[in-house]
Amino acid sequence: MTTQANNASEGKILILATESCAYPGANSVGQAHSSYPANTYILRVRAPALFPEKFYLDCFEKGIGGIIIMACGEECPYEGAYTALAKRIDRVFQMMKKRGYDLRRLRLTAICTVCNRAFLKEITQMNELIQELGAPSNDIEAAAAEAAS
Amino acid sequence: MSEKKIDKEALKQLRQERQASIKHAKDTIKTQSQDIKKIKDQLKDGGKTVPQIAAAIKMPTSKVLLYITALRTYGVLVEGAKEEDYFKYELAG
Amino acid sequence: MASDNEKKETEKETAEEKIGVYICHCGGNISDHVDVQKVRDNIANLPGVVTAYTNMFMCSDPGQELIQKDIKDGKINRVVVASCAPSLHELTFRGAIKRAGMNPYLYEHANIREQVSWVHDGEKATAKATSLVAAAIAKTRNQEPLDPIRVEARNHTIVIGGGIAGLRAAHDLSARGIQVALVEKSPFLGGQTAMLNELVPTGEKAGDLIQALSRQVLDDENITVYTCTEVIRYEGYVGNFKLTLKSSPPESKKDLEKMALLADKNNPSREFVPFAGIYPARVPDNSEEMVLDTGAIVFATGFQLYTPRDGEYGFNENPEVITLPDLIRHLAEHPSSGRALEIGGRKIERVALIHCVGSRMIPGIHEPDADGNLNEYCSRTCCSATLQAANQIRERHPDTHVFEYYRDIRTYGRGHEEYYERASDNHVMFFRFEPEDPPVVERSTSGRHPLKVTVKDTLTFGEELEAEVDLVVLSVGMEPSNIRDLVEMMKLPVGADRFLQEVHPKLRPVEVANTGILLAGTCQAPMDVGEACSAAQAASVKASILLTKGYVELDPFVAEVDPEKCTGHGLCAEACPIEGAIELQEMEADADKVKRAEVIPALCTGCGICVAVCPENAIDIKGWTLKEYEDMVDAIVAI
Amino acid sequence: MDTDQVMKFDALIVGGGIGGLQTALDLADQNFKVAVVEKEATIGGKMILLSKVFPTLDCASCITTPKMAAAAHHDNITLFTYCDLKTLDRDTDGITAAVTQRPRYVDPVKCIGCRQCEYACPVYVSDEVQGGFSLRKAIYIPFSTAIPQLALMDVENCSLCGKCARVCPTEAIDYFQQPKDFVIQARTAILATGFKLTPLDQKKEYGQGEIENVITSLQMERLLAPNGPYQRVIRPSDGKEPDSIAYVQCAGSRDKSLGIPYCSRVCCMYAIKQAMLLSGSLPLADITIYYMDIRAFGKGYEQFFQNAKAMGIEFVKAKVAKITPGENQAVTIRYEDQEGAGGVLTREHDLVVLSSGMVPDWNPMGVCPVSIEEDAFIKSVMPKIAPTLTDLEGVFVAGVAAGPKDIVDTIAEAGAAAMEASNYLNAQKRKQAA
Repeated sequence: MTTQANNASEGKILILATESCAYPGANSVGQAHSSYPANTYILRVRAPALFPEKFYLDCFEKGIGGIIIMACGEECPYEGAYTALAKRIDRVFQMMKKRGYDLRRLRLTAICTVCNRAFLKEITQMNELIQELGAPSNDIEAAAAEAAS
Repeated sequence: MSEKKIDKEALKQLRQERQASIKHAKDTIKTQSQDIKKIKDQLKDGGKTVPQIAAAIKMPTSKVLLYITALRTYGVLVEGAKEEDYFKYELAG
Repeated sequence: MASDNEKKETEKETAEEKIGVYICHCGGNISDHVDVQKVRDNIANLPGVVTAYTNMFMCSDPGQELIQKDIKDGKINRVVVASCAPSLHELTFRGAIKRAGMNPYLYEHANIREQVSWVHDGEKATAKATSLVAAAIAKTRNQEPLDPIRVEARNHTIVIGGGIAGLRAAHDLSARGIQVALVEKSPFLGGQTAMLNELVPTGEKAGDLIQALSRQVLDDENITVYTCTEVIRYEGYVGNFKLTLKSSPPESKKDLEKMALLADKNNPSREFVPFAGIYPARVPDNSEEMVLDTGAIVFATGFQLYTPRDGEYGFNENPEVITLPDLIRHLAEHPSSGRALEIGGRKIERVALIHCVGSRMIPGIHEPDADGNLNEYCSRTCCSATLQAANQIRERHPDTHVFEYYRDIRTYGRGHEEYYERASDNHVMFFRFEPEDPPVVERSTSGRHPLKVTVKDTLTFGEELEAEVDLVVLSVGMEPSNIRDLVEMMKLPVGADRFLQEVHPKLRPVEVANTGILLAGTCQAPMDVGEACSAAQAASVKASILLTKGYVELDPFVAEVDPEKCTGHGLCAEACPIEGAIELQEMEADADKVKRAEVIPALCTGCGICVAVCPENAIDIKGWTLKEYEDMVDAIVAI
Repeated sequence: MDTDQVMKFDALIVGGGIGGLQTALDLADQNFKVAVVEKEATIGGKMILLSKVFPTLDCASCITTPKMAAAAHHDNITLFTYCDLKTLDRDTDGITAAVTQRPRYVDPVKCIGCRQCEYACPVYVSDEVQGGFSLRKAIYIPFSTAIPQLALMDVENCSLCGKCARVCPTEAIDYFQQPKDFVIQARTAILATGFKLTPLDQKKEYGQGEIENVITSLQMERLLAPNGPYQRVIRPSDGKEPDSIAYVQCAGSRDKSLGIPYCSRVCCMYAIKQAMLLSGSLPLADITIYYMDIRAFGKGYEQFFQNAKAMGIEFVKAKVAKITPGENQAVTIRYEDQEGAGGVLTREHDLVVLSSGMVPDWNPMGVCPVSIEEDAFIKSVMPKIAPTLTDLEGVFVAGVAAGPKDIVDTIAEAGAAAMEASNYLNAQKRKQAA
């Protein structure tokens, strides 16, 4: 792994947005021509319950600075998927803690099709956070340093 | 070319037909741009609440709020901090 | 299913990816903020990309023709379009690709308008657009052609429950050309509606409606009616359910009581018998089982009445305390016109009607039943029914005074408010109580009337009012029928109110999560006759949609197991929220018997929970694979 | 007659609100060809303008947009928006409807919905979609989730300055567009014409719509919607965040003085819902509901009502006698208390919402020979066992067109109408075959 690759992407935010709620929500922000940081990459997903714990950790390892899961919440059209997701994210948090990642890099939130303000708020907060924290590899180094001291 | 010419002729005729509503619209534009300018001028030095603007330019508060709402929709103004029970509005950008 | 030859052909076609990328200006909407030419140049040399264009309007005919020409020329076998939100034109481009003879799922849409040019500007916008297009390219690289899943569907529906909703559904489905089996537990058709007399607000006789609908059902050669029959086994999935039915002689006390009503009738068959229903066939002498194959199942299992607890408003402790259905039946069977109402030779000069008995119960105030259930819901029909009874008494028996004890009068329906007004005109006296201070029914000591009702009346500002009465009538609410066995068997979702629970009250109001099972009427919630018929028709139309084509077409986006990778952990089956959608099956592998996960596509909803838990990465959702997402992330990180 | 202007379908649906769309989808999914005629410039009806819906509190737009999109993309559904139904009649051949499409002054084929014209237009006009609380332009797209995403011009307010035509990237502006008449022939029709709010300009006691900060429930829906005019709840007279909000129930329902004696069925629930949403967004505000009877009769509704009570929303059983302007733009309510100590009392609120009822949005008189009831809604001839049957054979009714009802009941009835219509079509097919 080269540090260069990390630097290039330290400021990138990955957004997993559900097809039925959050993805159209992001489009609604576009229709309102509201501006937000451009380091945000929205992937359309059917249900974020699809991703295993490893997927999130890999993303951080690849240098993604923050991940926001924008789900439908209790309105999830897939039975049981939201509960499964919430449980999985708890486990991801545990694993992140173990590796030394700052837990705030991962957010699970519910965004509806016209929740423009909530969408912008989530992005702004995450962006501020990752600007402050820098690349995720920093967390590990910091955690290692702390452990050593 | 010739098509454009016809267009112009036709447009002229249409203007004639819609004389009344066009005049009304033009008057509206004039009043609105004056009103909007007054409001925007008030915000040059920072955000203000609706009653503050209304008092300064002697316009009913409901009318000020209506303009402000529209200007927010089209990205000219943004909502700022809250002062007591009211929000301040600021110029965008 | 594609033959092997065809399959090879497709494999060859898609083996080496040749990606065409089409970037839209959107007439300046995109190109004013994104340097589309630069995006094109940035991605033109990415692996797999063979052509990359920009175009003023990709969605226009010339734009679409650009793609179609490249497909027809054999230049490309994958398509990426970068333009507006996929909700606007994903289907447009899929259609164009399909018309050009290519599989429409070898396509990915990059949203560079709503999520780029309309929210960002300049170099940043161009860089982000590049990343998103690169991610789309990365995704298409591993895409496989997909086909909608087709499940053969039997043109047959089983309707469970022979009440008004079941009859309605059976009739509608048959009229639509679908074979129907109507399964009713009791010996009668008509259900709870048969226990009513005149219906609010039309005054129609419930019996006439049941008779009319039953005639149509019984005369219909496409409908088979099974009375005294229950469903005892269930298997299969939408289009291909298999239900085992068991018919047996009636045993329940209620059924036997109703049977007794037939005794006085000469030829009761197919004629409405008040307070019993329609008796379409002789009861069986022995138990018998049979198996029916069906495409869909309509639940019309209805409701049962709330039975007041012993002592609740004096019920079961005083013979003068009865329920509203008892009163309705009495009024129907004794159309006398005496100046005062008489019951069992007893003159009723004053009657108290108490609303909300077994409805709108509040935890902490009301007592749950033996199973811990509390009916917190409103039963919807009792207010109007109570007012109707009150009016009937007042108009027929002017010497009988009526007192109503209520919380809120809910005459919401068309033509119902009139009953409330008429009751006022008829001098019905109203008392309003709070749930924490309900009326108290006691024996009276005065000797003039047997009972005494005391209430803290909020209409007179909380004054305690006493009324001596000859009769207390309890407006009992609805409870779901006891169908615990069916719920268990079919793993049906049940709400906190114990009624069957739809997927979503507005998006899919008559469907449950199990595709092919539909809800009709009061098995779902309290309803009146009109509402139950509406619901039954709504359920029927969903069954028609499923069955009239002869097959059910489902999204191709379902889980698929790679049997080479699967080692039979079974974690997927444990995690799957849908019963039977993914299960371990025994199969032969290298002459050994092994267990491997297998998906029933018709049951899978494609949520992907199984994907996440498979330790071997042996499962994927077709069209949305984990690898595709990983590749997209790599593309985003790289550029 | 120009044959190009006659279009044939299996079913014609009048009204593209949630009821009409559900009927359209249920028919189209059975392979029937369906035309939907909608008078507004977008489908979605009233529901798309709501904030959240009871009792699930999910976002109205999130429930409506998928159905709108499904109808718009369906191969068997053709949408005719911005169209007036001139006549609808039936004879032995079936249904014939004369329709006029009003001009948008925008070419629907060329317009890509980019809104550049809207930004360029210099005239501001009251925006009805936002309850009159904001201004739109003289050329505009009704709202971000409108379908179709096409601009339309309001020539009454247009100065013909030409700015829109200059910025349009597709040359879609057509100042000369004319109304277009055409004929739809179908074998069956479903009326799903919906409702409008009970008019309050006759109600002197409630200020006839003249008192600032007395708004209708649909206006409150917009204040609560995430894409509403202010994107928060402030009062329209001056932008103050209200400390005290009141609901006046049965404002225009159960009121003989207005000629509307019936219950509108939805007002109790939407008032409770709005009250709950308000107490979420304005946790310090006092919320009062003045009511006669709370009619929470649907599935899960009573529990919803009890939750609202537990949240501290105040329910006052009272008849509101008079609403008048108060001090500092507040509103004074005089009411006859029917509980507690009783008597006539007075209270002030920052914002008052009238829980307006429903009246039909369409009168068939002179357009279609279908009967209405005394309540002016379309007559259902078999309200118990076939609620969607009208007295005109082959013509069915769904949703609020046949009397007030909530979204859940509307959607169920839409399915019922689709069932009746499909069986009618089926029977006709058989007859033809025989």
